Amino acid sequence: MDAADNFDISLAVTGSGGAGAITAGELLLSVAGRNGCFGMMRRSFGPQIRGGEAAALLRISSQPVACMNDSFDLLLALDWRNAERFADEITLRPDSIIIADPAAGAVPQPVLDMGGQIIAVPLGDLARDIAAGRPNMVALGLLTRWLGFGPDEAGTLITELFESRDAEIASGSRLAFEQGFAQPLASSARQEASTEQPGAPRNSDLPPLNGERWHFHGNEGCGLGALRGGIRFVAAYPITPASDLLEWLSPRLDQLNGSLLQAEDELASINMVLGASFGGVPAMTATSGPGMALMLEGMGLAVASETPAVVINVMRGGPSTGIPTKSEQTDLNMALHGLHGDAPHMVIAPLDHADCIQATEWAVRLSEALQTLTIVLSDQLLAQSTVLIPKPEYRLPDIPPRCTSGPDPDYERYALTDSGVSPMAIPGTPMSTYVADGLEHTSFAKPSAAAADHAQQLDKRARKIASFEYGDLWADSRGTGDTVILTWGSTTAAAREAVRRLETAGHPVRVIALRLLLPARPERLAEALEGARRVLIVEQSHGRQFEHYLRAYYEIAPETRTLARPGPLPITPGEIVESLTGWE
Amino acid sequence: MDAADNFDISLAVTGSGGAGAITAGELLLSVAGRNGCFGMMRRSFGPQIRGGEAAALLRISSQPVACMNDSFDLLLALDWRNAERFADEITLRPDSIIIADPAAGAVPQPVLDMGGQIIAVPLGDLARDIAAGRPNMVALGLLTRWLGFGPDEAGTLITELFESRDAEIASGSRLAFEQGFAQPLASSARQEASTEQPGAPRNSDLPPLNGERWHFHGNEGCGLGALRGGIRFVAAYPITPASDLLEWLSPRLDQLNGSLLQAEDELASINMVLGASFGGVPAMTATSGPGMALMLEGMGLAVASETPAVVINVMRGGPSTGIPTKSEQTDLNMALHGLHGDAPHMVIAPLDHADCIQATEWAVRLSEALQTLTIVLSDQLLAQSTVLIPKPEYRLPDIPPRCTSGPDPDYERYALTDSGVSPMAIPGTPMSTYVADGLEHTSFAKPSAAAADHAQQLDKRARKIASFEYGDLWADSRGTGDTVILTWGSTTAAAREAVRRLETAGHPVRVIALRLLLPARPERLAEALEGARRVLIVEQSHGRQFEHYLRAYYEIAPETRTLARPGPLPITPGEIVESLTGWE
Amino acid sequence: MDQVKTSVPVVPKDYKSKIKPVWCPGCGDFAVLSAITKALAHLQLPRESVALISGIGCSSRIAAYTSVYGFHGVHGRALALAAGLKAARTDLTVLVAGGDGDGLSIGGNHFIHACRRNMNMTYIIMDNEVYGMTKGQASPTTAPDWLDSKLTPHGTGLRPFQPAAMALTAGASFIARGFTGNPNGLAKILVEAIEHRGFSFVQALSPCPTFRPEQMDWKHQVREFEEGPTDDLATASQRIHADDGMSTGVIFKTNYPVFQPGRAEHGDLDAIEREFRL
Amino acid sequence: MDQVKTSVPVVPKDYKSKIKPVWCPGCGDFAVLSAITKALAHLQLPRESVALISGIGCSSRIAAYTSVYGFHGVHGRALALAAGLKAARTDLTVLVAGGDGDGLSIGGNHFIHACRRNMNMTYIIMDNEVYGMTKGQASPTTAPDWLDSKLTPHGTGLRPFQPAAMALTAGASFIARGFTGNPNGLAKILVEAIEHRGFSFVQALSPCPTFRPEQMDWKHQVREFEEGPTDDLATASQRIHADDGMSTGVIFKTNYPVFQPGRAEHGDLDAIEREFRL
Ligand SMILES: Cc1ncc(C[n+]2csc(CCOP(=O)(O)OP(=O)(O)O)c2C)c(N)n1
Ligand SMILES: Cc1ncc(C[n+]2csc(CCOP(=O)(O)OP(=O)(O)O)c2C)c(N)n1
Ligand code: SF4
Ligand code: SF4
Ligand SMILES: [Mg+2]
Ligand SMILES: [Mg+2]
Repeated sequence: MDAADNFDISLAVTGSGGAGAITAGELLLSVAGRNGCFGMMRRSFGPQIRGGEAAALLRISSQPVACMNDSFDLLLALDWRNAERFADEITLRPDSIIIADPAAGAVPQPVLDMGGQIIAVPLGDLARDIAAGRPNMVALGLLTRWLGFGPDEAGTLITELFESRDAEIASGSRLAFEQGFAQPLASSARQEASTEQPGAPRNSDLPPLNGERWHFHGNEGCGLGALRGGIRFVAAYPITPASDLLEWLSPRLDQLNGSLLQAEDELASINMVLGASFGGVPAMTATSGPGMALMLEGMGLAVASETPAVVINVMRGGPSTGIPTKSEQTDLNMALHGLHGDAPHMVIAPLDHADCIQATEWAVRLSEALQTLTIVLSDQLLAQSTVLIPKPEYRLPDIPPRCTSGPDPDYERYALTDSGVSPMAIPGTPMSTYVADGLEHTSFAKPSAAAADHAQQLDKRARKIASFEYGDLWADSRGTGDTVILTWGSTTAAAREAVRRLETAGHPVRVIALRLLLPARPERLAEALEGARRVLIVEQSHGRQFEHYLRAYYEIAPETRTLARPGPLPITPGEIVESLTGWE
Repeated sequence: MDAADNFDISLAVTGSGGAGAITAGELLLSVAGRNGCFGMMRRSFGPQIRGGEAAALLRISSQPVACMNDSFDLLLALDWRNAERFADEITLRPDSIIIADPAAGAVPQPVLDMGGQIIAVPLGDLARDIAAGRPNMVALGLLTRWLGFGPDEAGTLITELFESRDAEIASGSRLAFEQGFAQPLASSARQEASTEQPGAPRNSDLPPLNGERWHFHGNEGCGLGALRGGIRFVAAYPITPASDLLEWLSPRLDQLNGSLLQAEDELASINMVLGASFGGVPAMTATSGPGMALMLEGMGLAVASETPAVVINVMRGGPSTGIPTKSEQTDLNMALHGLHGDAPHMVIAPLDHADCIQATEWAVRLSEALQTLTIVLSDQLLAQSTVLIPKPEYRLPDIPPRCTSGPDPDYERYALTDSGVSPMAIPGTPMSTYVADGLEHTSFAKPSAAAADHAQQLDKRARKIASFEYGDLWADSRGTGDTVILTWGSTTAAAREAVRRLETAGHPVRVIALRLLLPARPERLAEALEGARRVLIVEQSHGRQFEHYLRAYYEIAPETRTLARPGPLPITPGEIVESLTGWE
Repeated sequence: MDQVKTSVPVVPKDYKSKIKPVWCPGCGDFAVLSAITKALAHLQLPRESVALISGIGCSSRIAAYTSVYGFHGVHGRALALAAGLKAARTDLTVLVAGGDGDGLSIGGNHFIHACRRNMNMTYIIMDNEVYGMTKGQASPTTAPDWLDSKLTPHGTGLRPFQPAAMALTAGASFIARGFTGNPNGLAKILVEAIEHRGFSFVQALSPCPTFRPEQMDWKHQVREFEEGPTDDLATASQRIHADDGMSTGVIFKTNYPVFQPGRAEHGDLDAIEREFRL
Repeated sequence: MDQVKTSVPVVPKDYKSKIKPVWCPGCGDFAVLSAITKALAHLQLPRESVALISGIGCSSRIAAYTSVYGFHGVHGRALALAAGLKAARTDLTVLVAGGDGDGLSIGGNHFIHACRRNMNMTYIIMDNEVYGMTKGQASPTTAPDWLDSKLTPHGTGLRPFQPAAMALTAGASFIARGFTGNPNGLAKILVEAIEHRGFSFVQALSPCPTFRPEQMDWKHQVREFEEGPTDDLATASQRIHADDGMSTGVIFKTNYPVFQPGRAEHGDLDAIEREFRL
């Protein structure tokens, strides 16, 4: 494959429980990567706990991509059982291709309704005579060829995947793959998908094509960022979609001389984190909405006692148990304002997969430097989708480590310094013993209800956060023009892609994505908004949480609109383009 | 006493543990009430759990009052032990009177520093020869006379208070009282405090002087409001300053065929409330900041499952354990935004003591009518200070009771009605069985992750609250002029008094106090702000939580300032007057 | 409640809803559902007089699969929600069901306090010694050396809770253990549990073929207790501790005072309001 | 931690801070404070090597009155905070102290899980059978017929928890009961508890003269256990249940595996980062 050859294909593979749609998708993404491409994959499952219907939703491109496209070029159904469950998520166009095994029955009406050109392929029959051969591997062969990749990479990957488990499955899979690869489709992706496609990314402001490719999901990204930031203790209670972040961390903490403790509940998790951090070890927990709700009291203790602590919230659909397996940006309110009392803290949101690493590392370093709580808001879309991107580059500024105190007979734990940060004695340090407290206290950590102590300690806790110099990472701004898209978190990637499309169409637009949500940086945003005539706020929330946050803390251009929509479906570049093109 | 005789006196009685300052204060307030006066009393204690120093802070007036005054006309110290603890709270003027027993030692420097004219009275000696006679009763006599009241009411009250416990104490107390009453002070309050005093209230927009007097603290007010609203089940876990609200409710629920269940923790409380409410019984809990933090997950379940539930948060100083015994308005953020996901609900705050009854009743009725969560934000200042006011009058609009479903074979729990309210089947109703759920669901209460179901259910839950006609209770507006004070909750009384003072001084000012905080009523406030040139926001919060809330949801006059200050000291009318007079 | 009218279903399936369970094929929870419906049919309880409260987990999904009233609440809080319901509505038959994680990990405090409170309700822990819903982590009943969770790749290293022993110490007045491999036996236990006055706790061994495939072997390990129920705490304690956790039957049954808050005392709202008058 | 240097105080009062306790005169908690300082002096533990973690309550205020490191956290979560500290810092001597409400009501889940987890720390419940800090409500150890709380004016009607029995069932490896009327005895128990490897639980009967004045009579009711500690769970269980809760001494002491998370495996950050490469 020629790297200069621009293409951008979206395809979906669906199947019922055990059909192997996800395995085929994962292999296809790796094949693309080995062929020098970039891409992304989301997984979608029906409600059944295990063994229910599944869909692998892929985007494969010659240019880096960070979000899914609006519609799919191809749908391959291993079977049609409960396939209507995915009709919401897999938008087809009249020119899309639907590949189906006629033996699996008729194409369901919701799929037919979207249009698309049906191509019958006897996936089952092609696999039938191969020992341990399965239709999903036939599909993999078919798609590999359709995408214009050679067969060798896939063969190697299949061997790597299965050989350690079962030699027969490995060879059966390879043979089935070859059967599929031998099937030419009427058309090939290389012809279908040209650079004229609206979804196709451009070289502009994207990293170079060559060089190292990284392959990870957002949960792994946040995990790596945490470790890079210095986290060496994690206490947590499993919850979708944060569990795999924890499961990724557990063995790796062991490797770094740290540890992960599975707590009895989230109340325990957050307090364990405070204990470890009090003990001098940078500590963190990860959870999702309902779990963070339970942690808020403990998080307030981090603020009041000035104990560094990081909480990653991998957001899912709310309210309450909501839609645990899907994404939404609706824990913003809670992250900003869920603590009781005046409890200044930091809230940071990664803007895309690469930023999961950087933003989380930043969060940890800030939490340590400022001795307080930092919340990281990731979401299911980032967390559980896999990307294949250029090796990320970081521009993290220097941040001092936790400021500790040596032995000091007059030790003053909550001393009123200019910066608001007071040296913290770590247990083991002679003479500087103190008792950390969530009760209001004097600068010497003695409980106090006096007005002056309260005012001074509130001031210092606010001051250390407000006066810190956060540098340029507070937001990320791209594009030009007097129309600005203001967004945050995982919708950033869709907004950036919308901007690229509009630019191509001759409409320059800017996108400003806030990475640092608390403390608010109104002066910085005012600067960044210089020349903005109108602002489109984009967020994945029914209640317009981001819009209210912006109104509360910033001055925005007089003319603003909001594209706010709940989950479970991700906001697409096309939706954003439409919001802007309809606005005149 | 002649009711037309306008006066307004603030006085403080302090003493160490067991000295009986609080008892003397309480009796004095009752004496004033029996003499046709109005008043208010706050209690303040040192950090010791029991038996530490205490201060009774009183305001006694010929006109109804709803907040404390800026300074005290008189301080009577039963002794000086740890009295400096109260220096913050008892501001004296050079013309204030300080009554002290010379035998108790020298007047401490912090008290001397404030000025004031010292009058020595041998309180101890006067009580010494009376069996079971104590200096605090001598003080009561002294103050009763100073205030110009006769001795009879006090005598009766002392008898009522002590006789059931101990006849000797009763008669000793009476005798000590008489000893005190026999001591004329150099001046009397009736001469000192004239209507020219800045703090004196006016007849304008105050209820008539005559008629029934009510005597209660805000916790009792909220309790009564809850019972009037129909609450018949309470589950709760003790916490300062909500415990006495619960203790007041417990026996009274028994009397009304209801019950109170002491829960193992706040997580249990809120879920017990949901269980009872699901069972058809209007249910509530009461707590304070840290307790409510623990309830947020359960509160989100109330929203998602559309189960009526009322949570009273009696706010105290934060963050974390903070200052549990003092007031602050800093759980506003959490009440507005502490739930995860998009979780529309109602937040209501009583504006003064009388309103504790009305606002809480309203909250309960709204919660039942709209089948959702309502948070009532009271605070320690309202909750634990006692008022003596005219019998409150209410203007609660008609609100339909909970809309229930009869037996229905096709029962659709979360039906998409116009109002957004769906008939709720109460267990016991044949055929209409359903399973309430915090998972997103179809209109038939079946778990669903479909985009359409999520959107429809989010819409209906938002719609029922947004489209309800709340009538005029959403806020309370008083005064005139193009300068407006915008406030909420317990600071309202101080703001109103500031407005009266400014009016007297020829500066008409309006005060608009928001009772309904969620849903926000921007159109109503815009109407109410008609003609406003400038707005002073007043709140008791270091982090300006109310200001940010106003900016997020409303358009305020272009020129705004904020008077925001944390606890523990209540915001006074004088501070507000000063903010306004300094603004030109 | 005056709406309560009897409309008694006659067969177990009348207690099932039309919703298809999300459970994996072979999951033990299917048998718990069927045992509950059998018990209700046996007792001929009108559907509208029963409420099934649950938390979050595969097992907790059970509420939606029945045709009685129910509340599928949040993780770990089912017992609290049920206590509120029962406090307000003594007339209802209150059942609570959920997983070992839901009941013993995050819900542990409500579990011990529900035992102590001894309200008249029945609690079923559907114990698969794993967190099924979140894809296979160790629960408080998981053996210390179970290595298949990525969260605790070396095993928990912790001695598992014995739910029956915990219930006994905390004050439950009825304690039993059943097995989903024997749904009729489980149904019989449930009938006895529901009929018991007070807090009845039933541990239902309910395999998770997906994350604990080795539990498919439970059918060979489970047996019945040799003795019938005792009302002596010490005897019960001994039996539970001497056992490997695989014996089934009713273990303990006694008559502790049943708690029900509230007492109808004389009073009315006007009288309460009069207290506010000076 | 390389900063750990020894600076050993020699007498109990060196372990006291300069802060004056908020406790009422006569409160049992004074004696717990003094017993702790005696135990630490006996063990000659450097102040900086000890951390005392507490929750919220009169009793939980104790942390501020010592001169060791401490954390006065939120209500009911002290054991969790302590577990995190101990997990991160095996080298420290970790003590936890708090009330019966803090530990058994709101903190009940952490209590049973801390027992099960058996980390090497010492937990003291300062049991006064009441919520002192919030002015006198019933706790899980309050007798069912105690009528002096306005919140439960007819008594709780609930059988109290037996903290020692709960700890035993939940998996604690050291269980003792002391009395503040005998601070030297309590100090001796604390020495043994601190020296024990694993989770040691000490119930300190600590009267609240303010809200439970009748507890001033405890000094006439408390006695020592006749037998010394056992390592047999059944024996311990029997002894606890046969007792009225007023016998003092070490009850149970065994060698369960001590939990400490983390295992130093080989690896480095670069290697982890390399996993991200395709
Ligand atoms: C507050 C909160 N924390 C965590 C979760 C995630 N979660 C859902 S179910 C579950 C455990 C399930 O285990 P169990 O109760 O044993 O039920 P099973 O699935 O095994 O039947 C967890 C941790 C949640 N939903 N809410
Ligand atoms: C989350 C939360 N809920 C409730 C409270 C109020 N509270 C403070 S201490 C306490 C109980 C104290 O009882 P106990 O633990 O027995 O300690 P004691 O005061 O008797 O020593 C309660 C309920 C709180 N601080 N935080
Ligand atoms: S994961 Fe296990 S417990 Fe959950 S449904 Fe599947 S088999 Fe049952
Ligand atoms: S209230 Fe009781 S427990 Fe609290 S300090 Fe006073 S005596 Fe001690
Ligand atoms: Mg389980
Ligand atoms: Mg106590």
